[in-house]
Amino acid sequence: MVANSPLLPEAIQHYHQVVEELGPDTLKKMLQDMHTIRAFEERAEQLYALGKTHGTMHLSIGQEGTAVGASAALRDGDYLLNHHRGHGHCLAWGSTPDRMMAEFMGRETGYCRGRGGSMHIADVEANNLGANGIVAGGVPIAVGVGLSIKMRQTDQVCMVIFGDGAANEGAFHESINMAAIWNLPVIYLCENNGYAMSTAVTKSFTIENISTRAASYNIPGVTVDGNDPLAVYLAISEAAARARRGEGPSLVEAKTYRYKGHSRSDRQAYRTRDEVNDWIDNRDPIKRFSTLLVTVGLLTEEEVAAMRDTAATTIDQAVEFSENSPEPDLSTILEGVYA
Amino acid sequence: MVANSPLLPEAIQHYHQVVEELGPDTLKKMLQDMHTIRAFEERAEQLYALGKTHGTMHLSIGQEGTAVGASAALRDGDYLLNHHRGHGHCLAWGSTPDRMMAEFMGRETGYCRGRGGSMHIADVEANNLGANGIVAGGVPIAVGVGLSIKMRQTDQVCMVIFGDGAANEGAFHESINMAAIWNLPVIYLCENNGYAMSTAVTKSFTIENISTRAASYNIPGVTVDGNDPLAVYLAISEAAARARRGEGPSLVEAKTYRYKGHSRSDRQAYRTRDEVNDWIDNRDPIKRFSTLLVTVGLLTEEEVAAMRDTAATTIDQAVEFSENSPEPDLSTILEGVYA
Amino acid sequence: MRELTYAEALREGLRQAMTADPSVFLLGEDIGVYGGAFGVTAGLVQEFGEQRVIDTPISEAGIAGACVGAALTGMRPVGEIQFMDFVTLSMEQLVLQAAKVRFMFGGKASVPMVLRMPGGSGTGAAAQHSESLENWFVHVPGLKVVMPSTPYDAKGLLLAAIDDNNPVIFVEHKLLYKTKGEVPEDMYRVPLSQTNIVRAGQHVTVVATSIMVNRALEAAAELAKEGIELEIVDPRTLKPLDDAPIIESVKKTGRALVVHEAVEMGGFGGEIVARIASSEAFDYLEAPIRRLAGLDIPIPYNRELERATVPQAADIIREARKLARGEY
Amino acid sequence: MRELTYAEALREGLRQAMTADPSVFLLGEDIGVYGGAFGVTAGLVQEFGEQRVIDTPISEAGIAGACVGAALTGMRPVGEIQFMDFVTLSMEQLVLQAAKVRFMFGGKASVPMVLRMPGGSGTGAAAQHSESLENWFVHVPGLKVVMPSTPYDAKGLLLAAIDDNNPVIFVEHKLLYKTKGEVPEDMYRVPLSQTNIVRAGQHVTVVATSIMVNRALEAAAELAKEGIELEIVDPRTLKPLDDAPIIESVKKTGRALVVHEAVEMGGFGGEIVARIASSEAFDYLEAPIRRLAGLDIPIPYNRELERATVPQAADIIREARKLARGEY
Ligand SMILES: Cc1ncc(C[n+]2csc(CCOP(=O)(O)OP(=O)(O)O)c2C)c(N)n1
Ligand SMILES: Cc1ncc(C[n+]2csc(CCOP(=O)(O)OP(=O)(O)O)c2C)c(N)n1
Ligand SMILES: [Mg+2]
Ligand SMILES: [Mg+2]
Repeated sequence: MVANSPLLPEAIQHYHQVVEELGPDTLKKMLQDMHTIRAFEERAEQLYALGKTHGTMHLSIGQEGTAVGASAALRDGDYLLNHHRGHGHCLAWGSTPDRMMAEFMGRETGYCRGRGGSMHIADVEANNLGANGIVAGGVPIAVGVGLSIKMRQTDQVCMVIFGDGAANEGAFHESINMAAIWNLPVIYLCENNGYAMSTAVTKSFTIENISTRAASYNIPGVTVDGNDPLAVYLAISEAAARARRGEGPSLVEAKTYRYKGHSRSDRQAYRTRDEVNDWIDNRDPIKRFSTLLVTVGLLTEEEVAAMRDTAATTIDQAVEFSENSPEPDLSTILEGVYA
Repeated sequence: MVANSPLLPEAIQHYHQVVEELGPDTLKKMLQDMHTIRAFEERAEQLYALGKTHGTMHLSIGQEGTAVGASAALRDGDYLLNHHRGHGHCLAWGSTPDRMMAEFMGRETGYCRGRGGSMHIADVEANNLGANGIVAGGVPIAVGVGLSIKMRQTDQVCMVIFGDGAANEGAFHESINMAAIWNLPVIYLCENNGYAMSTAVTKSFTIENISTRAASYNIPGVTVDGNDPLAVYLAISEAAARARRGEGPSLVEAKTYRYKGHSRSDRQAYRTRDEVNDWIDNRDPIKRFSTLLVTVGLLTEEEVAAMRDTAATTIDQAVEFSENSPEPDLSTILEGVYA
Repeated sequence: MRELTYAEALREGLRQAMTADPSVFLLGEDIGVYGGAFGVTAGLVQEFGEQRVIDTPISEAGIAGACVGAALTGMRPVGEIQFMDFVTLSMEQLVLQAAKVRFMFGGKASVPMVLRMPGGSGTGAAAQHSESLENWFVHVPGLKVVMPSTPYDAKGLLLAAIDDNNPVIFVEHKLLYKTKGEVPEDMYRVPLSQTNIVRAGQHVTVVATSIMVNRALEAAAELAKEGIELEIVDPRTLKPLDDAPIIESVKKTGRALVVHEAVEMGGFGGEIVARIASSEAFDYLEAPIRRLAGLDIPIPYNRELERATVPQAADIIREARKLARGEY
Repeated sequence: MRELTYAEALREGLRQAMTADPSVFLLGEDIGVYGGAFGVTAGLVQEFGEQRVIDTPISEAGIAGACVGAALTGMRPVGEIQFMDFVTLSMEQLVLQAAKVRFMFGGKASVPMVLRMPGGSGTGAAAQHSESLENWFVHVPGLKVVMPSTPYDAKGLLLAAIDDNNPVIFVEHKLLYKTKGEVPEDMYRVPLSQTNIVRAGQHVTVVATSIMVNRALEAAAELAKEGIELEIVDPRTLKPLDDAPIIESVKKTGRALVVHEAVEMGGFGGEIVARIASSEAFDYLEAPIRRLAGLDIPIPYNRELERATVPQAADIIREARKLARGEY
């Protein structure tokens, strides 16, 4: 498996840039996390098919590189706001698959006591302020988090992750402008997977790179390969350093691709099977990162395979945990509305 | 008066560019309109002070150059959407001072039967789809007008005028993007007068020119001297030609300045008297345009003075018309809500 | 007669309107090749082309604005908001522009637009995809608000809404899309502002909207076995409201239960109660007027909690029975 | 006791809250050196600096979002929406984020923010600057809605709202800003959700909000001359609503008139009527429950039309008299 995935020269270069900073353990953990994310989502899809959950879900299979690269660049205490396609971001941020799966299955032990579901997983204790069911819903909130950091004079940063589609909501524009004029420590990470539901970016933008829009706010804007976790790591690190120096926000665009349909019921008539296969075969972030870590001698092929198994076990346990967890008690239905 | 206003070399150059196209009569009419606009607004201010109107008003004194320059570039049948500081745009578009003043004074003979007032003057028959009390309120509407033109396959264009402040509303962003992806015949004219109420553009933008934002939509963006009606004319003409060719929208920024407070009750603590005087003394659009037309020999100083008198007379008549007009009949209060 | 689903009935209405009138066109997110999040517009882009079935960017304010502008200049746009919740992003254009333009311009312009949107819970989509916000629009002069409960009404009201020269907020319900009913093939209209007596009965008047009409019918079938006959009244158009049949019904039954899915507090039910309580029906009332509506909580994800948040047939049975038996 | 205007009372409340708690800060359009469109924040930027009295760009969604984010992370923002109408641009952040975050996160976060906004007509600002939209928020679980009618309540409720750990929509009224009343200097609170009996009387219960409380008091003074005594009840907090005193009052008087400025249809009055009509007060009613509220039209510009659109003291007198005399 590892063998047939092309290794980009940039990947090696990025590796040499980061290896000192991150160290082998973190690099390995990033790959492990990518496996865990994929396993989580593949299982989520199965559970859905088996009728074990209701509602909807948005799978980020194929986008794991962005999630782990971005999280690796930030620290404990930093804030995360993410979006509907957020399982990967949450797992990379350190949420446990148990409580995430329990949430997905609507259990009392879930992160949101079964009230939120897939689209609203939050881990407030870890400063993960939640996925969001509203496209660009978290983007204006980032301004407030940034303001709060600035007023409390900490060196935290806030990363807000959203899709390409979100960059056409007015809120995107208002938010970045406010962060720019007030120099807030906010990182805008646009995970451009080529489509907003059925709408290709080529149909909803007249620009090649969404990061171009940074110029409207006179902030740095960069586009990176979202399937190269180290490229994402480097871009977010730079944005974070800038933010911590009090120099304000940045816009990072990570180009990636989702393999699955938009949500549970998507016939995918808007793209070809070939296009999807091309990404799966030639640009898969897990394959690529595995190839890299094997090539540089950090892992053996066997160790990579073991990671996949570990991920599977972790998710088995998460499902077991969830299935053994109680549903919320009907008598608690009114709880949690007001503080 | 004409003498002490500096004549910019660009003005002469613009004059030579346009004189063939516009002809002397139109050029004279533009200056006459500028006088009429100023007279209208000075009278409006007086009437307000005398308690003859209620509500609020937003005077565009100092910004007349943009209004007449922009209108001169368009044709009968084109559409206008404008904003709260819109008296000048309406007059330049051909609305009669009578019915405008009557609207301002809440009379049945006003353009909106006294229901709309200063902020909502519309002249639907002339395809002036109205001023707007909401900052950027007309901006998304322009998308629909553009779509409609495209679907009806006419060669109309739609010009939407808004302030610098409006360019920070999300609607601005959504609208231009939509017009860009669909190649709609819309001209976005941002009348940047340096302030949104009390907020200087330097405090609410991190960019020098708002036209920079055109790059986010891959459309042309230009900044012109809004106090040079011919500069505005040229920019809007180009945008209109492009739109009529089916090449889509443009963003034109006209830099200008308002002499009066934002609305009726503004202490103007946010700017200095010197700054205001500098604009009045050195960059007044009426003085400048007068100097130009006198310099090129199109008008004499006496003729310029006569224009001012004509404007005063026109406005006297408009006030008389309005004062002799009935107020709406209370029994008609429920009219006009539903079609 | 031929049966169609509610979604098919809507689609047929759209198709007929577009065929009959070239100024009718559709726009919204993923309404083209995707066919809309609930499949309502499936196939229409193939039939009418991308010029008349327009996929938009994710820009709800822009969608609303595009409708307003097109409607002001000779077109009859039918916009779609993918989930009613997202209309929170269109409120300025709908409330301050679409609804007011005509009045503010002294009656000299009109805004013949329809904005379709699915409301309601029951699909596990949780708090941000399950709202029932119709009463916000009922509160706005200049808008019309339509909320069909059957495939027949869905098509007929949609065609009437498209004909109408005013901005119409057209509220569908996710759980109704797959329900079936008889739908004529011709291009019939169900006139706006015509309240419908869905079922006659003498004991309790149940005023219900949207999916609650179905649940009220279920309840009625049950209660009939106990000898309690519900009269079920569906306003169909919430604004402007045809309240006379409601008042008449309450005069007959002396008892009223108002049922909707939206949160009770501040909801449309209050309007209905107030109309009854200030009308001549007041003197005929034999019991307090009751409301049965959504709990005052966001819609929870968990299936059981979600169900318990909004009225079900069993709740209607319980409440109507109490009213009929004089237990209030 | 010392008298302050409603605007001054609000300003004093803001000042005291900011002095007492460094996590309280203000943001909004032109609230700094301009002092706010109605002068409420005048002088505060000089006192607390631009870091705590923040002028924003014209980005109402951004303002609301900034409040939500700051509130989620340890601050207590007090935002200002310059005119209530513009909150149409903030609805997504208020309704889908601020109101729901806590519930959606299983009770694990809180959003202690206040959003101040002036509603109401009477200044000739026409249809887009005169709305009374409070019932929209009443309809949203997770929000609180406060609407003071006096300087005393304005300050006390504002301080209570700032203390509260939930998002509070704080609705002021343009015409009230210059009204005067006694206001203690200390940092007192008027607890949220505590309905106030403003005037006792035995003939008709008038439930009134915001400026309508003043007009009801005028009406009461007139009617007292005729021997008709109004009991005036001001909910002050519309959500969560303390309805017990309203029910009690109607049990006493047997007659209820609900008065607000907002458009009648779909308005808060319906909620009050429904609470009364389904309560034990029902059995005490001697007349239909009446509403008196805004006409179902946008607010017109012309002064006389504008006045005629919303209830005035004379209208309250007329309606209350009819009720008292059994003319309904
Ligand atoms: C305001 C809003 N509009 C529309 C939707 C429906 N919707 C959910 S996700 C989505 C596509 C989002 O695309 P993008 O931002 O690119 O994220 P992706 O799904 O590709 O990760 C849409 C249209 C929504 N949830 N919120
Ligand atoms: C949505 C909205 N927000 C705020 C206001 C209040 N307001 C009216 S005009 C104005 C300033 C607008 O500035 P700009 O767009 O630069 O136009 P200018 O007044 O300078 O011509 C503000 C804040 C409004 N009318 N609408
Ligand atoms: Mg995408
Ligand atoms: Mg300006």
